[in-house]
Amino acid sequence: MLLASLVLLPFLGSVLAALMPQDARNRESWLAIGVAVGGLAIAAALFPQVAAGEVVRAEFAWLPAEGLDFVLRVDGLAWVFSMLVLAIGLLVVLYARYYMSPEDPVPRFFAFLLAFMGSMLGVVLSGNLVQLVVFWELTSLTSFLLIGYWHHRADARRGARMAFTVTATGGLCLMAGVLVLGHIVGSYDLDVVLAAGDQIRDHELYLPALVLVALGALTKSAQFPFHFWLPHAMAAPTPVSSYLHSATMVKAGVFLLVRLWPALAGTPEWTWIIGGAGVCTLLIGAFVAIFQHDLKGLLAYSTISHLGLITVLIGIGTPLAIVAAIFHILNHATFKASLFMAAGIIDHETGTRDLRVLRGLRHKLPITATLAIVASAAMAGVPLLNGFLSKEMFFAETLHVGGDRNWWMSYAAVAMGMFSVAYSLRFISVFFGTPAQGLPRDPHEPPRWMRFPVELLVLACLVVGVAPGVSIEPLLHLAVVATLGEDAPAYDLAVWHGFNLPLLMSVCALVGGMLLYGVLRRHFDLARRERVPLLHRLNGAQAYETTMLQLTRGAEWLLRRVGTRRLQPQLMLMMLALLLIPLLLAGAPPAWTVIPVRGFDPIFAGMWLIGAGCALAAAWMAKYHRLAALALVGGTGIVTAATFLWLSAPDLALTQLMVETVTTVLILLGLRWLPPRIESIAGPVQPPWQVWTRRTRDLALAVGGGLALAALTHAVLVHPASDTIADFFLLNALGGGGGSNVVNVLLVDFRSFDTLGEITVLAVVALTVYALLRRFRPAPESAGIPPQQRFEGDPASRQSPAEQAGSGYLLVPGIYLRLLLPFMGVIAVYFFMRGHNLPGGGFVAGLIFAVAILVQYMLAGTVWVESRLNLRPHRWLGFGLLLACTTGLGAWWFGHPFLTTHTAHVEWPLVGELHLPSAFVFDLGVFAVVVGTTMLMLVALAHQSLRAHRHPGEDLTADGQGGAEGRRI
Amino acid sequence: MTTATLLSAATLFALACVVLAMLLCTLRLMIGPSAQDRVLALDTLWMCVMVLALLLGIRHGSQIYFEAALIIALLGFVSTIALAKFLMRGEVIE
Amino acid sequence: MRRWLPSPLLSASLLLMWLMLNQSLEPAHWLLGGALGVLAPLLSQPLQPHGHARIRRPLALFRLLWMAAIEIVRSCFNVTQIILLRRSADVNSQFIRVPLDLKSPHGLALLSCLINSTPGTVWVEILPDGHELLLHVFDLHDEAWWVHTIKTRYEQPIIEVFETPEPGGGRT
Amino acid sequence: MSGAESLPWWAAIPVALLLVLGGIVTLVGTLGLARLQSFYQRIHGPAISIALGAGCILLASMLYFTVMQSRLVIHELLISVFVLMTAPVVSMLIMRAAVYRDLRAAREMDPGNDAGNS
Amino acid sequence: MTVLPWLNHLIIVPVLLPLIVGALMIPINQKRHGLKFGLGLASGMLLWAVAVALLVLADGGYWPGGIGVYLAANWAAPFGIALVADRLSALMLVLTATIALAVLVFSARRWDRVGVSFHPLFQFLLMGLNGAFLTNDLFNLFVFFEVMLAASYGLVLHGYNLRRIQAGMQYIAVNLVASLVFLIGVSLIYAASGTLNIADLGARVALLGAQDAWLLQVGAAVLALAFLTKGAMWPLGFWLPTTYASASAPVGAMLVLMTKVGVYAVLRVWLAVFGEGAGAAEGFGFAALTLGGMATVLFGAIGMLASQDGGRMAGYGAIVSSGTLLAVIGHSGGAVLASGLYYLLGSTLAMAAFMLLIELTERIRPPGAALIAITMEAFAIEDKPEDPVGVGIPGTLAFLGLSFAACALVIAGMPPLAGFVAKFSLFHAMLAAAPEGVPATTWGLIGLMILAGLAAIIALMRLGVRTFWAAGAVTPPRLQFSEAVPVGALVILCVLLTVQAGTVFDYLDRTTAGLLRSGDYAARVLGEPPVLRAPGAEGAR
Amino acid sequence: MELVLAISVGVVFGAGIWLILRPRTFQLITGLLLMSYAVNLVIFAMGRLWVDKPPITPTPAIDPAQFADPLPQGLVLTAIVIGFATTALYLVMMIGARGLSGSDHVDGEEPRE
Ligand code: NA
Ligand code: NA
Repeated sequence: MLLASLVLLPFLGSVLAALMPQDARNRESWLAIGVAVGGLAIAAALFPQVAAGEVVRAEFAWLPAEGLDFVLRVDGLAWVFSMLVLAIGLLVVLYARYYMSPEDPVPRFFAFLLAFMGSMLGVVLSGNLVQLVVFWELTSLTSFLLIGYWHHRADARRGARMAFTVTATGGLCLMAGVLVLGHIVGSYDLDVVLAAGDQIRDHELYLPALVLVALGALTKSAQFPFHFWLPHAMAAPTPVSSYLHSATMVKAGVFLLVRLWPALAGTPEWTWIIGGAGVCTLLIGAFVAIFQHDLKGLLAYSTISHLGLITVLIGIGTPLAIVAAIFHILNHATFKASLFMAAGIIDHETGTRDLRVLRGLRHKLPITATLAIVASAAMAGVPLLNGFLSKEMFFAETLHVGGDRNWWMSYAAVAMGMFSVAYSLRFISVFFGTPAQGLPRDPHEPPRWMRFPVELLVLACLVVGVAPGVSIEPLLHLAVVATLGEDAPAYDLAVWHGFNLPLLMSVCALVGGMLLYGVLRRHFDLARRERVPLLHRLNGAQAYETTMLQLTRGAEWLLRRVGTRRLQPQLMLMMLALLLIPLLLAGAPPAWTVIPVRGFDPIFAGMWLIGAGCALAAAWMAKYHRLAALALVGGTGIVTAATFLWLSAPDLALTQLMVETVTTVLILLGLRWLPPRIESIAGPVQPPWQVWTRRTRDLALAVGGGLALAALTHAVLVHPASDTIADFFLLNALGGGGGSNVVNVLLVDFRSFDTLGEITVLAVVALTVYALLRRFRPAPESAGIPPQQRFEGDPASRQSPAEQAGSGYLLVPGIYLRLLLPFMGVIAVYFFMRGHNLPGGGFVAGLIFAVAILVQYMLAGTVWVESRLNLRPHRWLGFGLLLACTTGLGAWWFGHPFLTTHTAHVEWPLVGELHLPSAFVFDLGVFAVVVGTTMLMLVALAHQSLRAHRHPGEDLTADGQGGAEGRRI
Repeated sequence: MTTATLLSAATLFALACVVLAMLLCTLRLMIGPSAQDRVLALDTLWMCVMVLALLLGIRHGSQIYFEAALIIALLGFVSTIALAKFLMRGEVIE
Repeated sequence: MRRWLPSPLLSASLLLMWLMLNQSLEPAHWLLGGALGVLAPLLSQPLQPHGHARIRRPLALFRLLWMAAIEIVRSCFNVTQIILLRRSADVNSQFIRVPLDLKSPHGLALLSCLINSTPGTVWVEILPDGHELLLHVFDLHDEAWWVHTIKTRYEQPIIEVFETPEPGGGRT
Repeated sequence: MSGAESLPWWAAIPVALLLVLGGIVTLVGTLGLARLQSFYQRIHGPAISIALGAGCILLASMLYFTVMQSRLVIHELLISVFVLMTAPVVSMLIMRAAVYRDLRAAREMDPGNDAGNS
Repeated sequence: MTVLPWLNHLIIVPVLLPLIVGALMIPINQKRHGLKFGLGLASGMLLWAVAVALLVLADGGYWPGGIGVYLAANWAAPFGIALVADRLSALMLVLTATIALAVLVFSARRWDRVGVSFHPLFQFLLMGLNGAFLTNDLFNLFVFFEVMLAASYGLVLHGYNLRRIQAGMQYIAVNLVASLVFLIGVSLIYAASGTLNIADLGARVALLGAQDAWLLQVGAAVLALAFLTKGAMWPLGFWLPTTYASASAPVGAMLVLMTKVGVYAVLRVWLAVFGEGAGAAEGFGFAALTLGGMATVLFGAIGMLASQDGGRMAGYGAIVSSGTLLAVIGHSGGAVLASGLYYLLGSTLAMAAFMLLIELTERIRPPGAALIAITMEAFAIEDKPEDPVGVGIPGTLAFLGLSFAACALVIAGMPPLAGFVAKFSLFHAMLAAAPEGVPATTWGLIGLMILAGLAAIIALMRLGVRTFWAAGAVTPPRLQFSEAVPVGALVILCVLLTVQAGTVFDYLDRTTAGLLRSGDYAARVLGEPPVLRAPGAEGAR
Repeated sequence: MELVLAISVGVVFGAGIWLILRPRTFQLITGLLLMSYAVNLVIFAMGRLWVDKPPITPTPAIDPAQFADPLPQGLVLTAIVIGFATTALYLVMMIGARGLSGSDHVDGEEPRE
């Protein structure tokens, strides 16, 4: 629990910090300090156990199925690192209190900073690799948020994105690596993995695992070639740079390598990959650092270089090298954090970080200058400071690389040492010389407590440098033992080891560095150079930006090729898939059993000659001759209806005939608003060959699709039918469903649930059509009164629709159409009543009824009909649906499932016994919905005409429907 | 020759005539040339199908086909007058 | 009576239709058909501005229908002959105008039915100025003969059937 | 031809004749539709199909079923009535549409000429 | 059994309740938004309660095997239509009801007034979704698909502007054609097997002759085309980004759910029919699903990278998630199903929240400004460094930012939220499923999913940075409480899903175990007896 | 008969495919209509073809082999009605799009070069 609270505490603090007001700078800092101190106290409390060599574990069940628990685990290494995180965190928080401007919105800053602290502790304390990845990515995320803290600045946004992209990508690689490791070992538990080193190294997946883990670590620790994000991360506020980007987060990568050293190290691959990256990084970082003009930029490259140094040590992989690596991690954290803070103070006090401007600051900032110079000396590896010790260990280790005769590693190390002396000199050059004039601000020593963290850290550098045995040795020992276990070597942290090769290398580096700096300053115009010599082409940041841009561009390019936003290709692909996929998957058909089938009926064939001919002609004409196409489609429709009739499906024939009628009227109502296509103006926009290619392709697809469906249909038709559920319906319709028309019983009883859904579809579509038409804007060309009605030669052009029907040309037809209305109504009732036993039913009846009303609309116009008949389609719809539902729900009363039919038997005088099945009432609901739907859609469409008639030639785009909207339809 | 063969032959003949008639209608439907020609052809097609339904009824001695003919007789004209009205007035419901 | 049964003839037709459709004379069908015969005209009443036809002289109507039926069959054969035997260009198809005295809409409707059912003639419309019927004749020999035939054989009897007591009756 | 064997000759012969006649007339009507030259001629073709062709078949149907089922089957009369009521409406509307479409087309071709009702 | 236990009636309530409430709303005057909203909300809450109750019943052993069967119209399966509530369908119902509630509350402020009929259409959409999740009959599935689609057509066009209409034309046309394809598939399956009931189909498939088996496979492949068009598998899902980008926010959130219906249908049908015991047909098409799913993931990832606006990005995100699910279903035919379902839960919740969120964030700044901002950043055009003082973030913006980040994390599969857990457990399960030698497709799929996550990170970060961090004065958007609560709730659910991953996985493991026993499933569905009539009530049957 | 119907279904479906691949909305809706016919016939054909055996059972005790398969008929009925509704919807949307965009292209705008 104690362990859990160590990780939880910062997150809790983060939430609290986020909730504070904008200007609560002091309270925020106190909170953060409290969190850090609390964390330190907890860590301290754990010390006795850890010091005793115990591994403290805390487990919480999370995903037991995947063998994944939330495990916190402290050993020496983890403890040392958490102390580092907490202690530097404490100092940084204190520093930040003074660094942040009073206008800065601090809650966000401290919330993110504390969340980072928690994440970092999580990384360090994870006892489970997956959990480690989780916290790992959390550090990337919080780092992203902190770098982007001043997000109104473009460099901050860029830096944040760059850092996040690189480190999060690395994190993904790490996740993959962890998965592979877990797969090899069979567990993600750190202890298990660490114990399975040999198994891992012998596994065929070792190299992928190593590469993936290395990618995670190297990106995080800003190793070549992923180092470029770190300088750009300097857009963050300085406390962030000093905490995340020098002392802790960037150390997560090397921490991971150290952590996994027992599991992964000890192979040539390890040395080459890790060590190789480290060497490149250390040289490049150090060299480039010399030529920076920005204080923080210089420190960033120097950090890269030092991280490279640590990586090299880990890559060398000998136990002593690991000792040196851990040691240098700690040392670097102290001097680099203090240097960043010093740089922050300079920036804060002078308003600039430009090395070309800053001079002579020791006069105005004497204490800061002293501190910074000492810290720089530590960075340069000057004896009696901590940097010297670990660097000398490094030199010593490089000598072992590649045996006795291979010296290149040592040369590289010395070169790096020279460079670091040079950039350290460059850094401290701001304190010397004549004081600069015209700085943005007049510098003063910072507040006492802002400087305090620097002082403390510099003091640590000194203490460790002078008396390593007393100060750092116990800590280091803890970490080393935890990492190396039985392999832990004997080592000596003395300041003086006598005259030996490493010492010579140190001296070379110091002297050579000073010379190099002098030469560069005098002869190479160091202060004015715009570009880094030799390496300026190696611009990772530019490469990153280009990659990102290319990625987007490339994705767009690719998307245009593998995707489309147009409809036609999509439909084409669907049809192509329909044609190919089944064949590809199911393969060629097996030998087909054919039953003797009915012979060729020339009359039936003649009928389909018509149907098919109409379909083809419709396809030919649909572009310019819409009315012709509509009539031709009607031809196919009526042949289809006749086919249904012929082939024993009278219900279908009736429905098809009625639907055909209603569809024709509907499309005509729509065509009114679709201006005609005229051949001459619709010329081809594409070159003809393209048109022809497309047409050929489409034609091939059409022929292929048609053939495929024909073949399938034929295959089924000549194939003996399997044992179907249909027999049940035929046998039970009359006995169980109470009707002899099995199709109708199917619709209102056996599968009434389908019908319920179907009438819902009708209602939904009607509502949608109505809603669309409420906002309908006609095409300008069709908005006015149709030319036919403006034709002066037609007497009807001077009459209202009602007049045309009352006395005009529709008078005589009107007599018939009006006389037919009651007949149609009765026929509708007839079809409704007989439906259960003979062809008919609610659908057909509803359609007949709707068409009967529609004829009246056609005859006398909307206004006339609606002034006499208040048909409220919405109510029909609602009523029908509710009636169907209620009928179904009635079964609940009897304890039966929804839609179970019941029949009431009523004895009537004179008439005899009447059977009233509930299915009949259900069908009535169907009837009402069909009427409501048809009326709502067609009438709403017809209402559009009123607008044109109300305002001839003007106000055509006005919203709403004028008078029609007011009238309930 | 029985009555059955006689009637069967007569029905078949009538059916053939009706289907031929439908073919002719379709021809007119396709070639037009004017829209009213097509409307007329479509209407005649409907009427032919009505006759076809009646003939099928006689052929199979079944009453099941009657309703289809009834529906066409009573409501088959609706789409035709809608088309005609569209041609004449530019809209179906004014 | 008028209120509940606006047109007994229509109601009777509906009942008859119901019985024919159901092919049954059971009491239940009489009841239901009767109810529909009453209900349907009532419900459709608002949409019947011209009311329902009153047949004043049923006998004259039957005579007229019989005569028309013969005429229809005769014309059928005429037209058949023309279609089968004559070249299209030789057929003298013409529009003619027939001045009408008939005013009753129901009468006009009946006239239109007779004319249109008779192959060879198609009713176009009644021209509003002058109340002339515009007619298309498939094969016109003599316009005057046509006008005369229509006026005497069709219009006169129809006027008898519908308009004898008060001319223009039947309109609401 | 289920049950047609039971049909007596006195009924079968008129039914067959009516069927043949009806078929022929229907065909001839549509032949007119197909082969006549102008629309105004073509519209007369289907009239015989509807009047005589359908009529003959309806009669045949009535006769056939009445004899077959030994009861009066005359509900085909309904079809005749409905056809008689709807066919005039159809031809009137199609004809009028054609006339005014042609008139309008003529006016557009030659705006100066105020063509009357042909 | 003469009376159905009343708890069994709960199975049909998720279909009936929205239907009745929707039908009640139809005649209500357009202007009475409050009443309709109240009705809709009540329905939504009740629906949620019923869905949870079904989940408890299914999981609590109330029904044998955790499978509740409801015979609509009291006809035994396969003759009548059977509704089946098992753990999976109950889970989907809960998910639907949850998102629906959030969306309803979200739309209360503004969206339900943009056009007419929002509320009834929404209820019908719920009916269609719930019906599709519950039904066990292929044709009934078609009907519910149509109910759902018809309502979605209306909702996609809701708010009627050119963009929506253009998107709607594409969406509707594609789906109409897909519906026709669906029908062809169903009819072929019926021709081959003589049944429409999915459980019955599973029971019959092994007994079919070679020819019928072939026909069934062709039919199933055709059917899958329809499902996969709705599930947006590449190359059938191009309609999706356009539709998402133009639909109104609440509709977009519901669309997220609808994509999952296609995937659900594939899962249901395939596991029942081509799972264990399918004889020669066993495993039919699974490999194609994997390949298609992988292509879809790749396509979605490319699309996310190429997208500039949130809606489109969300669309491609949905494609990625769809593709992942399909690949997973196909990949091991069930071994990694629990993880797949967990992924489905997480990604659906996050994506729904994201769709709602986009609409809110778009109020921050006009889209035009964003385009300029991105070019400037791409070409590293620095605006002049300003004073290093931060910009205060008011509460609403902080809320939006946090929610955005949470959604982005889940969608990209980044730690620590549900997306990562899902992805990790998927990987783990896939690797664990192949103890000796992991096949190349598995590595390919894992790599692809990681790449897709990366693409999502890059794209979402770009969008987030542009939305929340771009230069210029940030105007805190006007945010209604009723708009924030649903987004927050969905995000919190994602967090809960992560924290309670163990519990959720327990449930999902039971779900998967049930799904893989297709024989038990068939036995339960086909064995459910209809309710017998009481001896006195004669003649009804 | 079977062959005729199969070929016809193929032709109508093919014509439908051709039309739905065309660029104009009216072509698309015409194609959808044609395809629906073909698909309805396919569903119908799955019950095999029966002449004069409508599934109308006069008595409870019947031989099911003497009647056409009612199930496909029920399905087609539903499909017809749903098809009608969706056609209406597409139609209204199509004229709406024409009004808003000024184009009758299926994408709601003329393709850009
Ligand atoms: Na149905
Ligand atoms: Na799993």
